[in-house]
Order: sequence, then C-alpha cells, then structure tokens
Amino acid sequence: IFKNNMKGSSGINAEYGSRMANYTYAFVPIEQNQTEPAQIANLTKSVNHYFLVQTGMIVFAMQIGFAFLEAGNTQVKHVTNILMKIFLNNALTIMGWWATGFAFAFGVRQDYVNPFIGSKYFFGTDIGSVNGDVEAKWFFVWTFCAACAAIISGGTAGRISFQSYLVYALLVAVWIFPVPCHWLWSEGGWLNPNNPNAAIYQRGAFDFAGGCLVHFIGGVSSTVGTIVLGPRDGRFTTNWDGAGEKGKISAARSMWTALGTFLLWFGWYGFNVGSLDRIDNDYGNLLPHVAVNTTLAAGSGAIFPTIFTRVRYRVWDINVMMNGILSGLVAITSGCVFVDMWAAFVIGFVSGIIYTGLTTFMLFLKIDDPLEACGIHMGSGAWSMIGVAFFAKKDIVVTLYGSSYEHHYGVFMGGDGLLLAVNLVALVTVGLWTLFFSLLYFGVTSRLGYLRITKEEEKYGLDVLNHMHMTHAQRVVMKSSSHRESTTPNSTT
Amino acid sequence: IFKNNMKGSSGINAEYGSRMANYTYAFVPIEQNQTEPAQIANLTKSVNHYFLVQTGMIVFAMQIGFAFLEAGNTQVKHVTNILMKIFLNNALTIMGWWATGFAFAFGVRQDYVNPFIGSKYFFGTDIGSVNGDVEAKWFFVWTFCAACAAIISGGTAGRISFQSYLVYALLVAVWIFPVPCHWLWSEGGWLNPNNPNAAIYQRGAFDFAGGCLVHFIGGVSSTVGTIVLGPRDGRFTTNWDGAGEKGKISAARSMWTALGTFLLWFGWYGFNVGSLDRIDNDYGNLLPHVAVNTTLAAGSGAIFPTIFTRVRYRVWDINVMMNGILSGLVAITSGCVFVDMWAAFVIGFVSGIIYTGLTTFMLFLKIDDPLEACGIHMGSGAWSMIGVAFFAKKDIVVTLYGSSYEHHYGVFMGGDGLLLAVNLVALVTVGLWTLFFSLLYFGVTSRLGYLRITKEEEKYGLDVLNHMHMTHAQRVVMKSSSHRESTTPNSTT
Amino acid sequence: MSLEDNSSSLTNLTVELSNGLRNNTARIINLEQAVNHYFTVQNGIVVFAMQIGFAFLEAGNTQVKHVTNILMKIFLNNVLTITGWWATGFAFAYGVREDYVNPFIGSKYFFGTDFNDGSSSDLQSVWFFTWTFCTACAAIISGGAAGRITIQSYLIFALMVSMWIFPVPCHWLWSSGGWLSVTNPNATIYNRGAFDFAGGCVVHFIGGVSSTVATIILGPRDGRFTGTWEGAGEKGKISAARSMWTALGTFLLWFGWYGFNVGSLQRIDDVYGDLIARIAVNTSLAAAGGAVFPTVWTIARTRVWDINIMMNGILAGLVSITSGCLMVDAWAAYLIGFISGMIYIGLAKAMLMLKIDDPLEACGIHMGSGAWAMISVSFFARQDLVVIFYGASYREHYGVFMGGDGLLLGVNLLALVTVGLWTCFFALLYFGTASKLGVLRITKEEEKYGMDVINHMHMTHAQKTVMKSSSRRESSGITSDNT
Repeated sequence: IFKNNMKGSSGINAEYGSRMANYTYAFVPIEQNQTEPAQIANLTKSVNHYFLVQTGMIVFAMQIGFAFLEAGNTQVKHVTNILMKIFLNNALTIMGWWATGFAFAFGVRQDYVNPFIGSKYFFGTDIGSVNGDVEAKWFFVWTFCAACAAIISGGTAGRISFQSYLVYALLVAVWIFPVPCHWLWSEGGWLNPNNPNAAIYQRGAFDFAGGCLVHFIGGVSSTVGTIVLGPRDGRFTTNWDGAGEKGKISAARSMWTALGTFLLWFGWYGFNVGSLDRIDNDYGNLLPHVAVNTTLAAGSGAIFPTIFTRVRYRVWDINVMMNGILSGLVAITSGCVFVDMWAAFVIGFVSGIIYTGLTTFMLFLKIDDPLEACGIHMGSGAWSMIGVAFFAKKDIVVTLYGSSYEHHYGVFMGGDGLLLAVNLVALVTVGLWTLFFSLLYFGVTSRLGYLRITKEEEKYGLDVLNHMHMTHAQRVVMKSSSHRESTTPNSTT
Repeated sequence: IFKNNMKGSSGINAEYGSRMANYTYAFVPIEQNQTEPAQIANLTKSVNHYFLVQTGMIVFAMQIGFAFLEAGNTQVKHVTNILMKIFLNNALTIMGWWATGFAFAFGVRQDYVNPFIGSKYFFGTDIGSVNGDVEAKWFFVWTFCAACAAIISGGTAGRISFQSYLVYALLVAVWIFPVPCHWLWSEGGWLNPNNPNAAIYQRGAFDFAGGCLVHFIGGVSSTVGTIVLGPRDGRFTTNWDGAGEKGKISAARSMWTALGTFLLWFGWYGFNVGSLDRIDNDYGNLLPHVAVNTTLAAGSGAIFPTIFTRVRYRVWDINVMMNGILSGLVAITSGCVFVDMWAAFVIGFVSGIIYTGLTTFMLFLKIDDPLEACGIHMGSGAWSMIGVAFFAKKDIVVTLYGSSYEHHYGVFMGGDGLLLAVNLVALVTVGLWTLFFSLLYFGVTSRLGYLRITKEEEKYGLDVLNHMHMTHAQRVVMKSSSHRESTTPNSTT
Repeated sequence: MSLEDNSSSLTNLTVELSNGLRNNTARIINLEQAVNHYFTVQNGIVVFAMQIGFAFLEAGNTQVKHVTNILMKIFLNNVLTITGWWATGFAFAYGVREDYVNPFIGSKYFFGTDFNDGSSSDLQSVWFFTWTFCTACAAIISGGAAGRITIQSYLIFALMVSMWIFPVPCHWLWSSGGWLSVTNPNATIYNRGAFDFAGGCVVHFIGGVSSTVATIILGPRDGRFTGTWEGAGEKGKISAARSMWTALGTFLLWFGWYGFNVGSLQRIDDVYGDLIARIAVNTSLAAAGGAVFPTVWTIARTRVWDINIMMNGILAGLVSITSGCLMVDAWAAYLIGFISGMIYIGLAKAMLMLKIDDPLEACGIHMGSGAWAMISVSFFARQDLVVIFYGASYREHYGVFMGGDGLLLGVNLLALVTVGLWTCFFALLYFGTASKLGVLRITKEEEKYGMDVINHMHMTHAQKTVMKSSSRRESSGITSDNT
C-alpha cells in the first residue's frame, strides 16, 4: 500500500552495525567469517522451518473443527464421548507417529532406499541430528495424520465403542497412514514424483496436499466402519430425531456445526498452503496460487448441494451447504498447486454433485453415515486425484518437477494421459490397502463383540454411562426407569 | 513435498528485472546502492519481527481458551460475569503493560543496568524510536502477561467480586509479573542466562517460555486467592451440582470446555515457538524442535490422569483428561527448546501424575479450586523448571549460550547440578515474591469485605444481579422468591 | 552441534542450494518475495477467522428462532463474495492495464484471466488478502439487517458488494492510479492521496453505511420498541449460551483484526518490517481504549456491567484504529480508541431515540468509528512515518494536531464523503427497490415463528410446543411455498 522509500545505505549500515546491541537479550555474536551465501542459505532455511511449523499450527485448529462438526451432528447424549474421542485421537496419534509412524513414512536410510516403507527415526531417534528439517516435517505431517484419524471418528459416531475407535486411531498413526504416505511423499517412494526411479515409467502420482493420503484413506476407513457397524437404532424409522432431544437445542447445534465447518475451512488454508513444504525459489511464487484455488473450490462446492436441496425440498439446508463447502475443499487438496483458477472452480463445483449423489445413494442403500464422510472424504477425495489428472497445467508441473515431466500433466490440458493412469493406480492401491486393514480390524472386533456399544449405552447415551454427564432429559428418564441402578459410576462397561 | 528444481539463472534474473512490474501497487524500486549484507540484515530483521508478531497473535487466541474453559467449568449463573472478566482482563493488562509493566520488565537504560527492575519506556515513551524490536517484544510479552492474569481468574471463579479481580489483574500487569520477568528474561536480570554477570556464579536460570514466569506466578496467585476466598457455598456438601443447573446443559458445557482446551493447546504452539524471539542462525534450526516437544508433552500429559480415573472410578472423565493435556503443556514450557523428544514425553507424563496428586490433595484439604489451577499451573509450572534442570541437553545449551555454559545442563544428562540449583532459586524467589503480593492483596481486600461476592449474588448468580442476564431456571426461582425486589437492575452492587 | 560444525554443514547446503543461481542479490530478492507472499497469505488466513466472529456475534445477538438462517447467510456470503470477487470484483479494484491508467475503475483480470502466467503471484496474494476484506465488508451488512431481511435479498446484495460496491472505492484508494490513492503521483487533489491504511473507510464505512441504510428501510423487528421486547425471543432461556457465543465472536474478530491491520502492510522487506510490531501494539491499545468509556458509562448510569456494550466498545476501538494503525503513536492509538467508545455510545443512543432498530449496532461500531478512523488519522499521523513511506513530496501531509498543513484532513474527508455517497446511492437503490417490490422483508409469519422452522427445518423446543397448539401449523410444513 506504500511507495518504497529506503533509508540511505549509510543508515542501513549503521543499523546493521548496532543491530546486535538493539536486542534485549545479549546473544553470542554471529561469526563474522560467515559468508553471504551461507547467511542467505541460513535465513532461507529458517524461514522454511517457520513456514512449515506455522501452517502446522493452523492445521491443528482443524481438530476443533472435526470435534464440533461431529458433536453437532450426532445425538446430544453422546457429545462428551465424541469430544473425548477427538482429544484422545490427538494424544494417541502423537504417540503412534512418534513410535513408528514417522519412521515408516519418512525414515529413509542413507545406505539403501526402500520404495515401500521407511526404517529410521523410530521413537524420534536421531531426529534432531540434522538441522530441524526432519522435525519440521514430523510436526507438520503429524497434523495430517491426526486429521485422517479424526475423519474416521465421524463415520462411526454414535455407535462405536470408545476403546475400539481409539485402537483404530492408533493403528492409523502407527501403520495404515504412514505406509501409503511413504509411497507418495517420501524420497524413494514408488509413486513419488520426486523419485527418478518411480515404478510406473519413472512418473509419480500428484497428490499435493493429501486428497488421497488423508481424505481418501480416512473416507474409506470411515465408510467400511459405518457399514460393518450398521445403522444407529431407529435411524431409518419415521420418528428418527437427529438430535435425540426432540430438536430441543437445534439453535446450539447449528452454532456448533457452523463453528466446526468454519474452523475446518480455516485449517484447510494451512493444510494446502503448508504442503508446499518450503517457500524459497519458485515455491514462494506458487504460495498465493494455492490459497486462491482453495478459496475458489470452497466457494463453488456449496453451490450445487444448496440449490438442489432448495429446489427439491424447498429448504435452505445448512448442513448440506456446509458439507458442500467441505467437499469442495477436499476436492482441491490434490490439485491446489497445479490447476488454474477456473479449473479450481470447476473441480469444486463437480465435487458438490459427487457429494450430493453419494449421500443420496447411501441413504437409498440404508447405510447410516452420520457425517456423510463417504460423500465428502471418500468421494471427493477420489475426485481430487482425478481432477488434478484432468486439469494440471504444464508450466507448473515443469517448474516443480523439471523437464522430464513435460508430458505428465492434465489430460484436458493436452497431457499424455499417463498422469491419469498413475493417479488411478495410486487411488486403487491406497484404497485396497486401507480396505484390507479396515475390514480386518472392524470385522474382527465386530465378530468378537467389542466394536459396537451396548443397546443400553445407545439408548441412554454414552455420556451418562461412561462419562458421568447427564442432560436434563436423561435425568427425567433415569428417575422413572428400572434401569437406574445400572447408571451408577461403578457399573461395568 | 518436493525436491528442489530451480529454473535456470536467466529465468531468475528476468524475474528480478520484471519484479517491480509484478506488484499491483507501483513501488519505487529499491535503491541499487544498498549492499548485500545490509539487505540480508534487513530481511532477517523483518522476518524476526513478523515471526514474533504472528506467534503473538496465536498466543492471543489462548484468551478465548481461558474464557471458555472457565465459563464451562463454573456455574451457569456466573457465565456472563466470567466472560466479561476475561475481556476486561485484556483491556486492563494492555493499559497496565503500557503504563509501567513493560518498563519494569524490559526498560534497560544505556547508562546503567539494574539487575532487579527496568526503568524506561513508561507509557510507551521512545518505544518506537529504534526499529520495531522493542515494539515486537512489547506485543509478544503482553500476551504472556494477559495469560498470567487470566489463570488467576480461574482459581477464584464463582466467588470473587468483579472489581477485586480486575484490580488484581491490573496489579499483575503493572508490577507482579514484570519484575520477575526482568530478573529472568531481561538484559542484565540477575537470573538471566544471557547476563554475563548473573548473580549465581554467572549462571542464569532456564525458563524458556514462562513455566515459572507465567504459569507458576499465575498458579501461586490463583491458589492463594482460592484459599483466602474459601470454597463456594455448598461445594463440599453431597448435593453439590457443578453446573448449578442440575446438569441441564452438560452437553453444551462439554463443548465449551473442549473448545477452550483446544484453543489453549493451539495457542501454546505460539507461546513456546514464539519464545525463540528470532529465527535467524541456530534459532531457525531449533524452531521445529520446540513444536515437536510441545506436541509430545501434550500427548503424554493426558495418559496418567485418564487411565487413573478410569481404573479408580470406572469413568472416562473428559475434564480430567483435558486438564492432563494442559498440565503436560505447562510442564514443557520451560524446557521445550532444551530437551530431547523422549525427555519431553517423560516430562509430560510426570506432569500428569503431579496434576492428579495435587488435585486429589486439594480435595482432601477441602480447598475449592474450580479450575484445578493449583495442579495444572502451580504444580506443573514448578515441575517445568525442575524438568528442564533434569533433562536439558548440553549441545543445545552451548549453541544458545556459548561455551561458558558447557557444564550448565541437565543433571541426568551429566551436568554439574548448578542449573538445578539456579532454577530452584528462581522458583523460590519468584514464588515468595508472588506469595507476598497475593497474600497482601487478597488478605487486605478480604478483611475489608470487598473480596467475596455477597451470599445473595452467590445464590442467584452474578449474571442476573450485575449483568442483567437470566437463565430460565433463575426466572422461575425469581418469580416465587421474596428476594425478587433486590434483583432489579437498579440494585446496588 | 557447535557453530563450526553448523557452518560447515551450511556450506554444503549452500552449494546444493546455489545450484543454478548466479548471484546473491537474485537469491535475496527471491527470498524477500517469498517471505512477502507468505506474510500476506498467512495474514489473510487470520482475517478469514473473522468470519466465524461475525457469524457468532450476529447469531448470539439476534433471536434464537433465526440462528440457522443467520449462520447460513454468513456461509453463503463467503460463497458468493468468492464468486463475485473472482468474476469482476478484483478486476474493477486492481485491474490496471499497462496502456492506460483509469483513476476510477480497473479493467483487467476478469474471472482470473491472465492470472496464471507465472509472474502473477503478487497479484494472487493481493487477490486472496483483499477477498477477506471484501467478505468482511459484506458480513457487516448482514448484522444490521438481521432478523428481518430475506435470505435471497441479502445474498444478492452481498454479491453486489463483492462485484461492484466494494471494488470501485477500493480502486480509488488502494490501487496504483486511483484518484485518491497515495501511491498515485497524479492523485487528483494536489497530487496527495487519502490515508486509509487497513480499510476503516473502504471496509467498515462502506459496510456500516450499507447496514444503516438497510436497517432504516427494513424498519424495526416486530415488537422491538414495545415494553415486552425480549432480545432472545426465548424468554432469556439460554442467555448463558448467548453470552458464550457473542464472546467467542468478539474474541475471534479481535484475533482476526491483528491479521487485518498487520497484513495490510502486504510486504515486510526494507522499512516495512520495522512497522509490523507498531501496528500490533497500536491495535491492542485502541481495543483497550475503546472498552473504557462504554463500560464505565453503563455501570455509572444503570448499575449494570453490560457485556454487550463492553464488547461493542472493543470492536469500535478496533474499527477506529484501522485507518491509522501504522502512522500514529501509542498514546494517540489509545486516545483514538477511547474516543471511538464515546462515538459508539452516542450513535447507539441516537438510533434508539430515533426508534431505528440496529440489532448489532453496526451504525455506531462500523459507520461512526469507521468515519472517526479516517478523521483521527488526519489528526494524529506522524510526519516521520509519512515521509518514510510516501517520500518527500508528502512531508506536509500529516496530522493536523502534529503540525501538518491540513490537506490530509481535507483529502480524507473528501474520501469519506465520496465513498459514503457512492455506498448510499447503491444501498438506497437496491434496498428501496427490493422493499417496493416486497421481496426485502420476511413475512409476518416467518418473523413470528422464526425463519429456521419455516425455511431451514430447524425447530427449537419452544417452537414445537407453539406449533402443536397453533392453527397455523399446516403453513409450517416443509412443502409450503414461503420463500
């Protein structure tokens, strides 16, 4: 907003000379023999570290978003349970990521490169030995890992038992998320575009910010979980009441879900922008592009679901609109750096159609998906990978990956179609990988009877039985109930 | 997520030539006689300023956290009062910090250095004369000062009178927080590790991000306040109802406290990371380390309280878990830059035990601590100072403070024990300092009868009597009450 | 890890990094650009959080029966301003062609055309950052019209704001070549521009004027000035929750304001970096100053510690510092904030006296303090800061009370008046026409039962009880034709 008026160079030099004296803390002076290139390299590194950590903080705010969206969309009697699940999801993914997750994802040894899995940095060993680069990645990608596990909490809300969700969240952090993360994002991964020896014609898959790794893995797990669990009691009967309190606090529920959606949108800027990993050289020029594309896709995602619901049911439905926004955001994650503004708008708009279609289809099949994670995260996550393969621009691809990628861009933009193929391979393999482990886990626990909460817990709410929280309506019910004795704090679960 | 693929240098130079044209605003080009070292110094300074202000913004979000945690944990009838206290806490600490607080803390004159107190920059005089360094520190440390005062609001919640809390918050900003802040953090402070003439063998205390200055001062004040005030009416009777509304909106209360805890955690990243103060040279390498350690301690802090409560009472208690997370975060504040990842995990885990123990002990003594600030802020704040003296790593200490500190590191890591001694001295002196002023203030106001709200205010709630806010239950009570006339808006306070 | 080891590892890193780079200057320039982009985008992200603030402040201050409607309005406000800003807004605001400079309007970059030629990253960071301003301006209007405007007519106006009403004055004041722009060497009035650093005029005054026009044309909510008026519309039932919501909203607005003011620097190289902290400090002081008078006045006058008045005082203080946060001293920032509290109280009382129903008091907060923001910067702007930024030709163009020549006050007043008339014209035209056509205000029935139950399928418990005993029940069916 200003013209540029420099102080004279003498003023600058005087300032530079007295620079150290102006700091409140006395620091060990910078060595004077440090060369200028080293100084620049040093500052560049510092800025990159700060960039990654600061955007990681913004992504962390998405956890509040997941918690509020989920708590606002399920029955009041389970609210405390849901909030506690999201908190412990964070605590457990921290431990799992520290123990093995980061090691499997990014632990590339110097002596050999494994295209399938990493094998270093278990329990943070040697992680601080270089210069902070590894730790910056640890923190930033942990926030992705926690987001992936939080998505699964949504699909299984209201009927999964506390312990079995938490064990799965730990599994996600320890094994299910890290291994595909190595394939697509780690040095030497078989689908990584930075790997000169990538498995398919030396070309990698484009998943810039985790449309496949975070949202598709989360969405597939969540959908498997919701199918294995079966619907909530009374979900497809005519007197189903979403709130479980006869709509009593629907104003508050609107507030909670709105806060959740806004915070997810807010966090998404960190999610997509931070995925640049660094801001020197050309990356700095692409940074605003990512923010702009994220904005456009969020805006266009809401259009179709909102208008469709208004025309079809004569209702301005806030939940449908918010989920449309989230679908648009999911759909742009893979491509936000590669596509034009108009393409971002198109990708977002189409994701709204996909979300509406899949959600309607789930209802038609009588599958109970409380947060509609199938449409939002699985459907739009898959579309995200396909969308980037349609619309990625040649010049940006070449800027990022060099001239060997000069044909590896969007099919509709004139690319050679291999990008679409590689992205589909990535989707299918990651999908099968996730499907295998989620079916295994949810199937076995379901067979053993651990997966779903008891009828009693579902009727009276998890909060009152396991968390000592009661709503007013619950107290009234309890008093007139013969089951009252089972609600003492010492009851077994 | 990418390797580095640069355009050729010709591209860069062409870009440099057309750089001015790319700005939307027309700038006068930078003078070419600016030397490169000056340019680098200039950009470094700019980045450092931005870093400090941006992390300060993140810390400011902790105020929402304090407000929601406190409002969700006290009775519904006082909610508006509590929110207003937190807002005015901000307004008053801004004024107090501007008037004398910053001057006492960081106002070091050039002619002489006072190890106990600063004496410059009153009411912001000369604060903008240098180059923004002083102002950046003003803003960042103000957010710490406001956090310290907000902690005290929690311990005294539900029974302290509005005015007497606000006067104490002003005192904190004007005098109680700034003076110890000068001792530990300001140039020439007698406990500052950057002071070559530090009082104890020229060695300083390590309180990197305020475990002693912010949390211990806040926790001690809060504990003194809560003891002098005495418990809330009916707190230790059998029919005590935390919500004061017969648990009616416990779902909403879970949401509020969860939002508060998440925002505190979010803000803590700014709190710890921003305490680096600058990101050039080695500081940039330590930045991700701070974020990683903060994350691990938060995760491990939750473990013991959650499991203990589950085993002992058969309840998954969300409040205990959230307070465990906060304890872990408090415990890592002093040491987040100095310790290894495994040590961060241990420090967090132990803080969970300390929190559980102190909270149980307070209940045993029948001391009413509504937000359990004694366990969280006082206990874990003290442990924070001890933890860093146990586990600080030699190489990081030497990087930050030079070779004269080569023996001044963690006892368990092979240090010479002086660090533990100096940190304990800091804890004890700061504790006594805080104890003196808080006892003086709370004792005198209690004797004069100003400290505690009236029986009537406690029965009907501060909101209805002083803030014209009523809950539905209050209206019903009012109508059938003979005290009704005293609830008109014109009643005296 | 000693410094020696570190510098050797740095040298390796340097060799790796300098591959393909010819000289250090290019690398420094490159890093400067990258840092500037990140600075602008990161602050835009912080400003975006203000949308949560607007939503919660408004939902907490209006009747419970309209809450879902209000939240949806704020979401769709974002959706539409994105579309409008992309279509024409940014083009009218910043689309300066190379061949000629138009002082009134831009004419390039429609629908993001020419945005992707690789050199457009500066433009894109401006696009994103200023979009957050544009959507804030539209959200302000939602507050004044709350509780009685139809969702469609609000949304169309929000789209107009982003496509036309906000961009054109934005071009005047902020785009190179705008007739009131400080970066224009040929500015209309003696080659001097108006000082509106972070949008006290462009964002808050436009929003406040539109909101006030809307609230006057709409008329008060049913029963607003009767003795039985109850703000919550639920017999105060969830007033604790309402305090929480408005408090969250106010805090998030304050949080976002730091991004709003600091980010308006748009770059942090050279001298700009020295001013980041000054802006943050001044913003804090004005917020604190704004709360003082309203709070004390209310406790003295009515013996009530009123949280809404205090929060609005804080917001008034924040609005009043937006234009001047960069150019004034710390004491002036506090004073500006303090006076804005008095302006807010005065205007809010005047509106009540005139029986104009302004649910969020946007007139006092955004219009009054927005105007005061423009005037106060021309009172207290410091000469040295003005000269650093705008060069020697601006050496007399600073605060009247600091010794300036008064032209700054003249130019700022001119900017206020022209922007005010511009906004007034379109707001009157739109709201007047819509009101005449009968599409502006919701029906009596919607107002009685709440928009949520009729248009959004949301019911509160009290509504369900009313519905059951009501003979109008059939009209609340979801297939009714109410729009």
